[in-house]
Amino acid sequence: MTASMDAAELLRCYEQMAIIRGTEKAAHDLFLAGLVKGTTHLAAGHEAVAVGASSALRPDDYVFATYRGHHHAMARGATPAECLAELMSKATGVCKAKGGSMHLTKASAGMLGSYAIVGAHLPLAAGAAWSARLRGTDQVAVAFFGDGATNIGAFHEALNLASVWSLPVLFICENNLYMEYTPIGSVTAVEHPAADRAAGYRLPSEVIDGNDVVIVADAVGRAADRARAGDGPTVLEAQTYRHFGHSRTDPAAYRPAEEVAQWLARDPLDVAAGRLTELGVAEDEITVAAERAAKTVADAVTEARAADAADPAQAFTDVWADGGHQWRT
Amino acid sequence: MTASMDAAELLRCYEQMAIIRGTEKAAHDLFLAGLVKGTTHLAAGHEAVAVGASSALRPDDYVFATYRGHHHAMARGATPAECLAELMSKATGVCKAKGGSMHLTKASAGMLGSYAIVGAHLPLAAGAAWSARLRGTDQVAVAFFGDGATNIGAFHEALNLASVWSLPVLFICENNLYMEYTPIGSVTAVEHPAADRAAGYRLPSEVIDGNDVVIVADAVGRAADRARAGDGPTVLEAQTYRHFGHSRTDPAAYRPAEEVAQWLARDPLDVAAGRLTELGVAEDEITVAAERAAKTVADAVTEARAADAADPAQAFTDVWADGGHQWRT
Amino acid sequence: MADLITYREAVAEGLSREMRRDPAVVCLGEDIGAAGGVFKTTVGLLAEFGPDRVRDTPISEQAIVGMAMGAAMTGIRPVAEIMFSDFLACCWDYLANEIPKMRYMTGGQVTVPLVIRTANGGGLGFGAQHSQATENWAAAVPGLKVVAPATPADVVGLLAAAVRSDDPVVFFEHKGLFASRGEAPPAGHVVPLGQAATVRSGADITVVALASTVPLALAAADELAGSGVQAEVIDLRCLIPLDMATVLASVRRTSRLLIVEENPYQGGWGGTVASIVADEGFEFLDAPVRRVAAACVPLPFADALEDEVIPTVAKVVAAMRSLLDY
Amino acid sequence: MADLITYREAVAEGLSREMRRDPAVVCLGEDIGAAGGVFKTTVGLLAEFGPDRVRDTPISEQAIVGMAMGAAMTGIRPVAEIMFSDFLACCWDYLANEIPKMRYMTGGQVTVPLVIRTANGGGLGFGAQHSQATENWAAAVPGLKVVAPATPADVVGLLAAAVRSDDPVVFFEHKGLFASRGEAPPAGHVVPLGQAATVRSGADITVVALASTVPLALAAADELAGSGVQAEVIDLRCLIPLDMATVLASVRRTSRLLIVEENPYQGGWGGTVASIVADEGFEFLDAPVRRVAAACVPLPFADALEDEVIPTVAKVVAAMRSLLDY
Ligand SMILES: Cc1ncc(C[n+]2csc(CCOP(=O)(O)OP(=O)(O)O)c2C)c(N)n1
Ligand SMILES: Cc1ncc(C[n+]2csc(CCOP(=O)(O)OP(=O)(O)O)c2C)c(N)n1
Ligand SMILES: [Mg+2]
Ligand SMILES: [Mg+2]
Repeated sequence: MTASMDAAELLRCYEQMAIIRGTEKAAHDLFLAGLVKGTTHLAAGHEAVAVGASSALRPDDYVFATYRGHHHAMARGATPAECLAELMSKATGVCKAKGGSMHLTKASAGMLGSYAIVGAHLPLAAGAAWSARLRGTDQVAVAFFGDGATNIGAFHEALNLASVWSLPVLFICENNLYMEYTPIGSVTAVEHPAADRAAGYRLPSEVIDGNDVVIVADAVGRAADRARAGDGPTVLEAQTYRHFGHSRTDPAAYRPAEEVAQWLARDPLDVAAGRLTELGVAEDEITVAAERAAKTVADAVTEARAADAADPAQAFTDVWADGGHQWRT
Repeated sequence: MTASMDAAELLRCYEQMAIIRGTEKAAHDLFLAGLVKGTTHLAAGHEAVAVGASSALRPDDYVFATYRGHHHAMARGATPAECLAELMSKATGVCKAKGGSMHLTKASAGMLGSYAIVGAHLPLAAGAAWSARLRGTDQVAVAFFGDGATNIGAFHEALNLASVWSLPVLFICENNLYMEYTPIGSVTAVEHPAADRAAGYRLPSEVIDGNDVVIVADAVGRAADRARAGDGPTVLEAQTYRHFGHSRTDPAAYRPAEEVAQWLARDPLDVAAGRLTELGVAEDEITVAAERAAKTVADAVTEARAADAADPAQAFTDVWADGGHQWRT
Repeated sequence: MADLITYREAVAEGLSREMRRDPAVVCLGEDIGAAGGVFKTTVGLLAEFGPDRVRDTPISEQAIVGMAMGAAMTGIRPVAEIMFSDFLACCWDYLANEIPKMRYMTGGQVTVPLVIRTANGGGLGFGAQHSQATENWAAAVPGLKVVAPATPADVVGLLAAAVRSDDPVVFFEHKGLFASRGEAPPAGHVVPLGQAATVRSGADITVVALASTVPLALAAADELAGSGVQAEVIDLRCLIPLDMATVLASVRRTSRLLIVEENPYQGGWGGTVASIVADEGFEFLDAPVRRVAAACVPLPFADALEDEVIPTVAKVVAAMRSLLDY
Repeated sequence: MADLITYREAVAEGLSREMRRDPAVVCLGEDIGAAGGVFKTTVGLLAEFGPDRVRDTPISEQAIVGMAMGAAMTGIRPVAEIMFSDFLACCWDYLANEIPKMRYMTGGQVTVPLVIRTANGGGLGFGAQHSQATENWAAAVPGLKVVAPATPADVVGLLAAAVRSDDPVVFFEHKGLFASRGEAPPAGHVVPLGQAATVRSGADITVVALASTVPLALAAADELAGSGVQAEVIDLRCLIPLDMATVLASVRRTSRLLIVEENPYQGGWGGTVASIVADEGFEFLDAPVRRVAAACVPLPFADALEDEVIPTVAKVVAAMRSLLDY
């Protein structure tokens, strides 16, 4: 059983969340400035899920995320600069500008990808957990996914097989009440799309406050301990909310104003700040952390802007393990 | 609520089951005689599920079955002769010898197909139920599937959507304890692969004796009444057993002898005969029904043997609704 | 001249015309109702036809297409939307094994009159899992009809034919064309499936194109017209049925063939067209049959890289020149 | 002469050789353990390597292939079995969108060294959903290597290369060849991916074949040898990498090309081969490029009907004659 985090760790998490928030804000501004192309799915509002989980996981554990994955990439160690560079199609992008916002990956930090086909990565996380077992390590694998992913076939197949093989994998649903523009409640037979399905796979589950980084860290810590102990998978349903629309083109007009207001009032950064104060951390310590975060983001923007554009020749590398793309003689 | 069947209906069901049993026995013999090609999946032992369900359903209801579907085709009205002719590649086959054993279909009787991709037909049944709703009829659709189908994605997607739209569809699992050669218990997280999943879709479920035609008819009748009343889908798990291997090439050596013996002792034909006796039906009435069934099968074999072989030109018909196969000019 | 509508508007227009005409036509898919579709191609349908005929679904591609099939087998004419054509892979069993085979396997007992609409193709910087041109996947499956319109009028006319078809149709709407404008088609406009359109006449070279590559081919033809080359541009409109009669008749006149497709060269639809011409049109040819196709790599995110991979006017012009200089 | 083994036995032999060599190689699939596989291609593996390395799965094709991918990304070399190649459609998202794109999308951060084995093809009367030749599906996806052996020795040698490859490989085992016999390969036998085999030399016509069509092409060549025709038969062995150098060099000598494939003509792999030859080999050709492919219909159950649809020796002989008489 992992102990609840101390003030120092909580302050680190607060700063990490502020960095993620600031980096996404910068990405949004760069998009408006025409410097970010394609589409982006901001995780603003979800930061506590990623930072809390990473705080409870080990560096050698594996994380699999969705196209809404900026927070997971950075929480696991991708730098704001290499993430922004990716979105800006720069040569220094974390994926060489070949993946983009929807596919941020930092394999060296165990962040094994952001997947843009809903639900597809749940079996992958189970497979990574199986691999850990086969290699005799006690690593765990974690799949983060949205509420909408709970109604697709891959979810069902992954949870059943992970349970039968008792794999060290965590299935963590970031339930933000909506799919793209449609409420999850209108297309799902049960109230808690992930947690209420767990029993069908004989798996334990918990519905938790996804906006409280400490609650997330504790729940993930417990689940990871179970997994490492050989007790199999856990389903966690973290209740959270996205501060913006589904993607950059979405004003999110379909969300009732009171609902939005109520959730903005539970901003994970404010919740963490409140906890810090409770723990006796001085107001200015928190301010200093926020300022450090702002500086980190500002430096990242400068670095990403200064980086070279991706070389078009890169379009023809990395198809095969030999680095090339030759498919015929 | 459908009333439990009377002696006359039970006797009809008994005879129907005997016809199915005899027709499959004949198919097996014809296979050994080299007159049936490809593969066959005998339903021997499952007859009560098909005949009981058909007894409770209406002629205008829809049934979707699997590659193990001889019993459903005949229970819905496909004649033994046209089924045997199909297996024997005759022109008079119920699918013109283009489908074969795995795809027996009798659309005119609401038997909308036998599907050989595990689980694929569950969404189809939901769609037929949706269609009935859209057309303002009170038809119900039924998907029969095996225990193994409960671990594939299409099962999950179909049950969730059918529940959310409260469709008039029945999901009936024929749990015969095995997939091909592997016990379902070894690859499924819950004890009852279908019934124990129902709650995850907020659906009612029942585990029933699939070898007792009366119990099946009553359960299906109740579920159909609910569906027609607009109360949505029901999951039924009928416990049964196949008397032979998975398919013609399988001696089923993986099944413990005691298990086989115990189930053979609960042959659905014997169970029905016992009930008939309880209802005061005379022994010779039952014998006469059995003899009629044997005669029906013998005539069917004669008819199928006498039929012309399928015309090779038929390979190029029925691709398109216009009857042809032209894909280019 | 007639008023203009966008390709995007044409989809909603085509759908509503058919839904007004036939009450058996219903739509289902993700976010197609209140949201009007993520590409705004179903705007107005919920308001006009109501929630029974315009249904939002969960993220369940197999259930969407599988339910459409079951409904189509029992008297309904469903139009199912799969948001991005890449996601056809999530319900491929239905497109490859169920829908196209049902009629044949049952000896003609059952028909499956449905349409699967999907947003196809690249050029928007959506990355490897949201940018593929997958019409070749469907064109490789006997039993499916495959449509890919290039203009708003064709969207309406081909959608009408697709919805009225008793055969299953996969209808590819190109993401890169949604914002393009064209003449609004008259009432009752129907374009029969399987008839290519010769959108530019010329005697020097035949350029066969589809959907997004039609404007590329036309731009390239215009560019070469400057140097006195008269190129004939054929918009196939459909891959199945495939109008080879129009292609072969054109090559007979021009003796030169360039195929421009967004599919990767490996397994792209151009291979089937090229092989038919290399067989049945062999004697017409005065030059090699050439294909401008996507490079055989996944689609990269950065637009500078994506341009390297997908067909461009410059690549088409260069290929045309190489054949003309042959 | 060396002892003979069946193609079926060669699969188990090839797998066990690699599992002995490298402890990171594991197998998963339906009924592959105690049952030894429904085609008996994994007989003996469970006994030798135990349940941790030879795992039976539920009927969950997406989980089978998806877990193999996750394991391959983290230090394991999984060999996943998809029982019939038709069922690849049930996990197509993994083959089309995940496995082949992961390395590219991440800028080379991740490799996916896995093998997906599957029983492919028709001729056994299994009907429309269990008889398809689907190697063209995989060959249309950049990022996958595609192998389809024709002999027991190639099964062992190509499986060794596939398992050792750091790239994902789809390995098509032909159902119609399982019972065929051939020489047992020596220890350490490895056949590099992407090298076609010229299995019969001749100067009059080039016949390109793969897997089940190799014996058809050889039989047809023998038949025509009677009338003095010397046909060259090339077994491609792999579709990706595609050994066009061998094909083009042969056509340069023979000036005639026939392609024999089990895929339907629409979208079959032969279209890609034909289009390359019609472009780069145009000057070599003295006759049309022709393809003997499966008819564009689903596969019927009755064998008399199935023979009408798939390639046969008679069809190959007739096509060869038509090109030789040209
Ligand atoms: C298989 C598949 N279907 C549809 C989509 C399109 N799509 C992208 S995100 C999304 C909504 C996902 O909602 P949810 O799982 O709740 O995640 P969230 O976006 O709320 O984080 C949809 C439908 C997709 N990417 N993949
Ligand atoms: C998607 C898919 N995977 C695998 C198969 C091969 N297969 C055919 S029957 C079968 C076992 C099915 O078991 P179950 O659902 O219990 O039905 P039963 O055969 O026992 O009636 C399998 C694995 C298939 N047909 N479809
Ligand atoms: Mg959500
Ligand atoms: Mg079973």
